[in-house]
Amino acid sequence: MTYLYVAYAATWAIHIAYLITVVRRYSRLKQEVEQMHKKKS
Amino acid sequence: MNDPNAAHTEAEAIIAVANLVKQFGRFAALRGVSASFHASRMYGILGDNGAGKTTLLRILAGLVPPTRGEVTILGKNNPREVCREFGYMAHPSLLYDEMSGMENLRYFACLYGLEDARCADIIAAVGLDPGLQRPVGQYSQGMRQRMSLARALLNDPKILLLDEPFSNVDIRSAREMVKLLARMRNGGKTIFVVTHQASLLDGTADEFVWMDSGQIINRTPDLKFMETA
Amino acid sequence: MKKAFPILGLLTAGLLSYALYEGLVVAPKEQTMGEVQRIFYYHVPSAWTAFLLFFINFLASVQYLVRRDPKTDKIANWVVITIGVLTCVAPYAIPSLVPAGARASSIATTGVALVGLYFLIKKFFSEQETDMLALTTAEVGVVFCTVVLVTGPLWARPVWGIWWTWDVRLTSTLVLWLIYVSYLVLRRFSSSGQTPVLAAALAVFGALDVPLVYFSIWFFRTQHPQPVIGGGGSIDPRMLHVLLINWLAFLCFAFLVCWSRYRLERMKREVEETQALEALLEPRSALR
Amino acid sequence: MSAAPSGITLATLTKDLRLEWRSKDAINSMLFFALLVVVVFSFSFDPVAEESRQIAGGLVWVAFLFAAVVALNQTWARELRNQVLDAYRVSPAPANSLFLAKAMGNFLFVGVLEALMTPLFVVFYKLRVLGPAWQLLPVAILGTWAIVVNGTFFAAMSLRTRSREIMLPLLLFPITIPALLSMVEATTTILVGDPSTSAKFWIVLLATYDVVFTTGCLALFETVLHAE
Repeated sequence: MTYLYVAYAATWAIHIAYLITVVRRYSRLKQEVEQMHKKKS
Repeated sequence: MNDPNAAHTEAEAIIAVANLVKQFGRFAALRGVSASFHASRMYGILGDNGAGKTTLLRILAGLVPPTRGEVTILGKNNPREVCREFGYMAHPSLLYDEMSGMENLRYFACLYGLEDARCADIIAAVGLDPGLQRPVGQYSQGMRQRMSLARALLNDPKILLLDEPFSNVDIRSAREMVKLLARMRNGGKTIFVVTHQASLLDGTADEFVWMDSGQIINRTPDLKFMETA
Repeated sequence: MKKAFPILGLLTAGLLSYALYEGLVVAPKEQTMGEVQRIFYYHVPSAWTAFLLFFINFLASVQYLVRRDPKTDKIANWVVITIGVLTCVAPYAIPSLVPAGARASSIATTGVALVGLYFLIKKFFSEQETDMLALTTAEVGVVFCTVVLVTGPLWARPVWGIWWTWDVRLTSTLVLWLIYVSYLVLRRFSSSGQTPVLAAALAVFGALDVPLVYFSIWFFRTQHPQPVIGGGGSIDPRMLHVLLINWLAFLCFAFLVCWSRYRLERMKREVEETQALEALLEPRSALR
Repeated sequence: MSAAPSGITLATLTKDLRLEWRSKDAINSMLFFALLVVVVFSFSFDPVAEESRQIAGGLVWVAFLFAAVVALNQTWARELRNQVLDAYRVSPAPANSLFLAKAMGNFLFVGVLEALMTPLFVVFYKLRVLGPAWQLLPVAILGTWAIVVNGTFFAAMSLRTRSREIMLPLLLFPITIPALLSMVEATTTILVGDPSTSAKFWIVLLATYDVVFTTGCLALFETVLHAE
């Protein structure tokens, strides 16, 4: 039985890890956009 | 960018570029170049390093696609379609070091479907000995430039794109090359010469195109502009 | 538009938990393997989703290469249509083509669906956007593939006591994973201005490789039989029902992940675009 | 009126062979490398006669693959040295002629390496072919072409990337897995000479692989060559 839960946990661990990288890239991009606006104005 | 009115408009422009932009990431090599060039004319393209001279030449030769803008050569807007009419010479020799000049040209002649006799005439025309067996790798820099010019002239192209043909060439042979190019220009070819030795072209070139940081800043019939810059 | 994302997110979360509940509780216990067999409800849907994503990547890459020139674009349209017609006609005309356990109608419908997908992408995505779509589906596809390659051995271990079996489907998924990781590596390392073209060419090569991979490993397996993950043959209808629910849930989840990754990619390119434009305007005094 | 594409292919091929024959530096270093690969493999796998026949197929082909990859990395070296590739790209000569000439050149080059490595393998592993030995020829030819045609294509593709040497195997190996599997299985079946199975399926698969990827390369090479 434990293999079942390990498999489910592993699945979501991988998906969440990927989503975290996407979110982090998103926030880094957001900062860059703000800097550009600040620099321009 | 005003396109200074080309005085002689009898020959319709065979090359026209409209707001040409080329960017490598954020570096803007060309920032909107618009110009038109006419047949049987020699253009000296001058400017500091990084002015975009080489990029412009490579775009005309069809080696690099522009980021934005139009290139119309001999009526076609894709340079690849008229590549038979191009002669291209770059900083590197574009020749195989291990082969002799004649062997190199014979190979390139085959690419254009020309016979071997043509190679000997062209080598002689640039003032080299066709019978020279030494591989190009052992040529002096000046000889290698002239052999590279021979390769560019091989297919009798309508348009010659020469990137610093006179670098490392002694004054006497450079002047000979200019005379040869002048004869070709009179024969109807359009010649673009990117060079830092503008004085060599003084009195021969029809027009000097001054480029700076990716734009054409002026086009003058002679080198007067140089003193004021 | 912005509001739709959280709503869809909630809906998908609900669907996923319902599917999890189905898989864990409602689905009947498999006689031989017991509870462990329930990994099946995550393993197989992830694999199908990954294959679908890679197929979309293939379609997007073909379109990116083909739509660069109107002539080839028209030819490609006709080729796709003929393939669609073929997949409809062939199974009925030549019954022997239909593999065991599959019905002719299911092949025909998938054929039509895939052709429909091609024209759907063509309608909704401009030429540049197909490249973004290709990148997105490849990246998310690799994530799902990793899930399959992790849950596979976790399933094989308790059942056959070995971590890895050269099972046809699992090995094909591994090779597919390798191909698309090399695709992502190429995109990262490419220094040419035309990275999308190179990536599209590699994607087409990768997709051409898939059937060959499958057949070579299938024949390899018939010569050296080994346990087969998930057991082939017929499947208890109730299990199939739970499987399809799980697949639907994973498809929605994949759709959301792709959508956000796509929006990230589009934003990244817009930022690059504006930075390039700025670089274009301010004079390069630095060089003087 | 540019020359016939086949004429250009022939000219490019003879030019490459002449350059290779004249300098011979690449072929000598590659032959020595192939010898090293064989010796290293023979040290690391030193089985008894019977076992050797089982794994020899795999060993031979993996050794060939490594020697081929190192050779394929050199495919465009000469064209890059003086940017001669630009001269070709500006000329009206079709890109596929260049590709076919380079692929055939590589095929001969890798073929020579294999011709040297095979006898060494036979000696080191005391191999005797039990099955139909003549079938080894189509397997070798189709297999080498499978590695070389994709290798030349991906070598051209990796010209446009930063770390060029490592990029080629990364792109080539995943795509070559089915061909490699077919080659290894076919060779092992032939070596072992097991009457029940035959290498026919693998040879047919290799042939399909070659046809599919040769057409793919010819269709896409022009785009990749000009993708600066």
